[in-house]
Amino acid sequence: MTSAGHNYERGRSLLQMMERIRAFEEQACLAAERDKLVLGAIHPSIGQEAVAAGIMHNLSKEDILLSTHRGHGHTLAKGASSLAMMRELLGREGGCCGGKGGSMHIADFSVGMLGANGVVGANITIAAGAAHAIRLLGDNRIVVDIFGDGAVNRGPFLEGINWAVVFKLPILFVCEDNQYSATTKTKTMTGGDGAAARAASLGMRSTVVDGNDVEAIADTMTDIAARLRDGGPPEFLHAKTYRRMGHTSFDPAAYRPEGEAVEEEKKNDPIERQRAILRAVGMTEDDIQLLHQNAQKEMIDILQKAAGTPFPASDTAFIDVQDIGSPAVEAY
Amino acid sequence: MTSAGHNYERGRSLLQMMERIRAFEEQACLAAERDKLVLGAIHPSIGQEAVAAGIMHNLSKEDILLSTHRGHGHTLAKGASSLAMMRELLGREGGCCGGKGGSMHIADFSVGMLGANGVVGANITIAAGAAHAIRLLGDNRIVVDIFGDGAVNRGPFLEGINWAVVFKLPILFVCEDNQYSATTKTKTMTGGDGAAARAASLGMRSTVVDGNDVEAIADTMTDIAARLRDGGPPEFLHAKTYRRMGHTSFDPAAYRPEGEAVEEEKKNDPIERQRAILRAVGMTEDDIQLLHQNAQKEMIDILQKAAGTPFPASDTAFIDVQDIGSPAVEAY
Amino acid sequence: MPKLSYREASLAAVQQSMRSDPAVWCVGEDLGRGGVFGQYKGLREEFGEARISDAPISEAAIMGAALGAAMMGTRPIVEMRFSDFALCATDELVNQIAKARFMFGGQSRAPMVIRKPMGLWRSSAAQHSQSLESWYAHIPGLVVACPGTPQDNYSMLKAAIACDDPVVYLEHKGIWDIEGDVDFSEEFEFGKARIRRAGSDVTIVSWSNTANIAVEAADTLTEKGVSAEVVDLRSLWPWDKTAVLTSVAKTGHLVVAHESVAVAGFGAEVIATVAEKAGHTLKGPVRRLGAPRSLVSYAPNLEDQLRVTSEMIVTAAQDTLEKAS
Amino acid sequence: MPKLSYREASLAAVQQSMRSDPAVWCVGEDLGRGGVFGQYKGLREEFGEARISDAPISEAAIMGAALGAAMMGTRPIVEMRFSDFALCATDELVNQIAKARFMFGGQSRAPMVIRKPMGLWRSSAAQHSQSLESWYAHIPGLVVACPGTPQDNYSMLKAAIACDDPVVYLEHKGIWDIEGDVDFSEEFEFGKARIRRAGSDVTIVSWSNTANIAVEAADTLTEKGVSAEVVDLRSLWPWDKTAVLTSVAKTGHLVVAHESVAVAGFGAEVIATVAEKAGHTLKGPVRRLGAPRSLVSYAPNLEDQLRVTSEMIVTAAQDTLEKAS
Ligand SMILES: Cc1ncc(C[n+]2csc(CCOP(=O)(O)OP(=O)(O)O)c2C)c(N)n1
Ligand SMILES: Cc1ncc(C[n+]2csc(CCOP(=O)(O)OP(=O)(O)O)c2C)c(N)n1
Ligand SMILES: [Mg+2]
Ligand SMILES: [Mg+2]
Repeated sequence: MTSAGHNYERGRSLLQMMERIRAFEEQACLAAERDKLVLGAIHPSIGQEAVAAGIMHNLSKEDILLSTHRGHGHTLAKGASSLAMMRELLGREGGCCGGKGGSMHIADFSVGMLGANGVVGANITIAAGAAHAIRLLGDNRIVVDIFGDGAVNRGPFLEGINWAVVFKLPILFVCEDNQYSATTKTKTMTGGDGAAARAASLGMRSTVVDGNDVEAIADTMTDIAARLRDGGPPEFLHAKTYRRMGHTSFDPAAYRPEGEAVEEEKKNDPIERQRAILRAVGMTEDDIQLLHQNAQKEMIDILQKAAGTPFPASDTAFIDVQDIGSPAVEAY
Repeated sequence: MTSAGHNYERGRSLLQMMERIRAFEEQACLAAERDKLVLGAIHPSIGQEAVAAGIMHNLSKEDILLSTHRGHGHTLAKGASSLAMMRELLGREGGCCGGKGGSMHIADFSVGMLGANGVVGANITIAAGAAHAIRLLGDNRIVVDIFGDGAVNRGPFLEGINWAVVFKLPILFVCEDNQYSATTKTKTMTGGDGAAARAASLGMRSTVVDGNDVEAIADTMTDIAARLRDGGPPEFLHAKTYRRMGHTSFDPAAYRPEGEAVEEEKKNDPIERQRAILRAVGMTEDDIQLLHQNAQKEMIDILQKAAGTPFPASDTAFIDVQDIGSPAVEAY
Repeated sequence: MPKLSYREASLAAVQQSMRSDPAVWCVGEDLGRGGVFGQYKGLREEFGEARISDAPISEAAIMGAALGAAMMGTRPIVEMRFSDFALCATDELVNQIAKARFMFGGQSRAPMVIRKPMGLWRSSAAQHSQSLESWYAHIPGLVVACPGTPQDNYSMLKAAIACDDPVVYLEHKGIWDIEGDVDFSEEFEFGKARIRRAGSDVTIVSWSNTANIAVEAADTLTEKGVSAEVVDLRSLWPWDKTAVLTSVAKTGHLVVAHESVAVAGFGAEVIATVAEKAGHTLKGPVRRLGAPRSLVSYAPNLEDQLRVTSEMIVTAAQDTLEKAS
Repeated sequence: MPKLSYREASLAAVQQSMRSDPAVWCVGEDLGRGGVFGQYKGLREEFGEARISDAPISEAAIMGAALGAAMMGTRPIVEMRFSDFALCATDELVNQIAKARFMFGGQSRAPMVIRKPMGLWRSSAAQHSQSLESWYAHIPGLVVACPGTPQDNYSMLKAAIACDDPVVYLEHKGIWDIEGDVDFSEEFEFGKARIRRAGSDVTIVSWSNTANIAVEAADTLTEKGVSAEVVDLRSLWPWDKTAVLTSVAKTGHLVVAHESVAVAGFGAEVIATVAEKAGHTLKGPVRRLGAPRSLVSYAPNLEDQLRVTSEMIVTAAQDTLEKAS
């Protein structure tokens, strides 16, 4: 991206969002390890923030997003409240899912975020269905569905993408490829040329983008979103990035080749790369630091607030299961 | 196929097998409709016999085959007894599955036929596992797995084919494409370029063959089988043919475009096409008729025998469920 | 009051619901040609391709997509063809649909009907004959319906479509052709059993097609001077404990009969509940009839060995009465 | 006698079985790095990549491929990671594996162990906490095992690997770290319960981790002067009716406790069986403890509301004793 065509405001706001995501997850990891406040597993997306920031920049709150177990960044970028999210990670009252879902099921329907998912690949068919509803209802929202590189080996990948093609649905599928599936190098368990090739074989226009280049992602997404809003067929985006931490915040990731993560951080940290781009077009070091510090402050703050929030009222354990035959009425 | 390179003996034997399959299924349909002896559904493969005959010609009894609900032809061509098969269709003693499976679960392990399957696409992962065992055991058998065009929209298609590629298994997947999935034109529900393109995207060498040309299929299969026996990677074969009857023997297939089936029969009947090839290289009308009549006679005969066979002994209903906790010992 | 088949009754329910609520739509394989049992016949012509939608052979996608569409405010009716094939979409049903509302703290709902024809059906063998209603009764978040008559297949399906919770709707594929009077004004309330025969000597609890067989048994018992009450539960979650306990309080004798495997079947739940709440009031041993824990064969004589027959129900009722203490 | 954790006991069972039978191999995601709970640690080093095989995230393929490989004479151990993910392979397990032998008239066998860690585990929420043992008990063709102690996780896993039927092997993921003496010479026979505490006043039937909680409850009851017998069923199919009926014949009081949802849970099967065969011998009402028909929350205080605790078991036992007739 040359400075000639560069949109400074957008660039700055992309950086800001990445800073917020990074800071949120750093605090979440501290809450888990230092404070022992997060009891379940959390899956940080540190190093992958460009995908969330770049894609969501082109969506409105009315558009729909579905995500995976590693969905904090996507959710924040879609506009969810960082405080409600942190409360959810801590299982507290006022958490965006009332403390019932936790990190793996984070969702905020008020901003069109229809849920992270604890089952790899399961969001693909659900997202296709959300887009199917948009076709039936006849409005012009679009759907973005994000999943990892490991999900391309699950059946629903084929079924959901074929579905979207057959019914010509307004949806973008994004493979956020961080190269690992838990402790396994995904490549070793994946036949052929991977995500984009598979999607193309199912009849989908597929684009490959540098997943650590937030400007490139935002540009690509601008075009894709326009095509989808114009009634174009569903599309696929493969964004290659790198999982800098372990699979969960508890995982030291000792199985990775020595130095791989350090090397990646040095070369490909999306925040540093975006800072460099912005510096080149005149952003000051002060402004860069300001974004960083604001993000830090926001997230330290919300962690403190969340930690001070009570657990959910006990009787919520039995509501929102179902109306007919509710356990609040008869447990059994 | 020119007469120059033509292997007459092979050509004749391919025709003979197709005649036997056709005759078997004609009798099976009569048994169902005329005689009301077949109570469950049967799925005839009339018009598709070239696939079974052409592929199985290159396999020995030690090689492994898995098939679908439309598997009579494959099973017969793999070497199963026509009488045991007909008994199975009639649910009689001495049926190849003891009368427990019927048409949709026909199997003959003694000739390497590990079962038809009532669930579309389910055989794909099972077949991959059979090939996986061959790798573990270290022998040089090969596996052929056949499924329909509708199965390419099921998740196990992706999972099973990826599996075979990742573990480099000695298996050929065959999509026997008869253009219909029950009452639905498969194309209308299938994104992209279909079976072969999908398999290729998963890293598999994919070949397309005229599914009504038994000689071409046998030739292609000769090459594939040689590569697999040499330790080559798994392969895919897409054979396009046509389902001449309804989905089941009960289905009049009124949903098809007027004249389509008649037209296909005229142009593409695999038996007529093979007769023409053989005539051109000198097969006499008498010999052609002899193959036909022998096949007819065999199958009329076995239907009569099967119809005269008693139903299975009642107490077999509770055996072969499981050893530990068998219902023969305690029903509940 | 029209006389309709079980199939036609379901057709009427879907048709009426689709006319009155534009959010309702149907999706499944071969629906455009009327569905595999003809239970959607004519609907494509009235409602068009988008609302009577074909589907690829992709059970997981059918189920998953229906959830996405339900969370967006539409009301899908999902057709699984044979309940056995729904097993290809178990994650979607159990981990996704049943949990979508709760997991997200009540932000979403999944109003949908999952139609899964179940049961024995002329030599269909082990992969096309299962009845797994007890599985779904075990899963929080799901409502479970098992209609046994044309009237119920009308009223219950209408109620299921109107319900804001996901309903697993298990029609019995052996009885598409049975006929009966259908009163379009009769409304169904989940958790309300129907007393198919009133009686005072013995309570027979059943559902789905076995309730019809239980009615036959009750008629035979009447001839033998025994007054049997047949309680057709109709919905298994919620289920009508009150009707069962009231009947048992009257008769003191309980027989539970269902087509599915007895072991860990829903009959065990009924008996366990009665044992917990009213065990001391029983005058004879409870009797449970269900399939042996064996698989369904293709050969008709083997298949028949798994059936619960009217004779078996009669014998069980007589047996508990004879052992009255 | 070594003191081993539940995890180590399972490791020893697999290791010993793989040493003595070259047909045994393991397949699942991340196995090469020891598996998600470390229960395969070190096995890759000893047995190599082919026998400790990684897998793509393809549960359906893992399960289906294991069946194909089992029919060919190998003996796969399938790792499903969390029992919840096994729902992605339900067709493969229920329609294929459980039926492969019967459907083909006994031509094939499917000797395999399907390991599915189940149960509540520190704020894992609704998609990572389920216990569905009653589902598998309902499916003909499957053997179902629920070990609750290190000793049983050794002996039962060895027996499962040696078994010629497919075994659904449900370890409890909350107790990988509990320790106990393990006698390598102790052999397990399917369908044989273990009397974890002998007693004469009340029978407590349980399995999996809840059996451990029941033992605690029995200890508390002892302090209160009540002699409770704890019957740990260990395998749910086949299950030890004799042990339960014998104990109930002695005590006249029955409490059944399990972690899974009570409605249509296996506890109902135990109670129904006792009611059918020995209902008249009961001296007090049966008591059933299981999770309410609700979903598992992430917040620990909400999650806890679904737990069956030792206090609840004590109360239930006292309750049935108080109501003795
Ligand atoms: C169906 C299923 N199988 C296995 C798991 C366990 N699991 C959770 S995350 C994960 C790795 C996923 O890899 P990928 O899709 O690349 O996403 P990433 O974690 O890298 O973001 C696995 C195997 C699961 N949650 N769901
Ligand atoms: C998972 C599953 N879904 C649906 C069905 C019902 N069904 C049986 S055969 C069939 C059509 C299959 O089409 P195709 O794969 O092309 O095979 P063909 O019948 O044409 O040989 C369908 C939908 C099934 N048996 N299994
Ligand atoms: Mg990844
Ligand atoms: Mg076809």
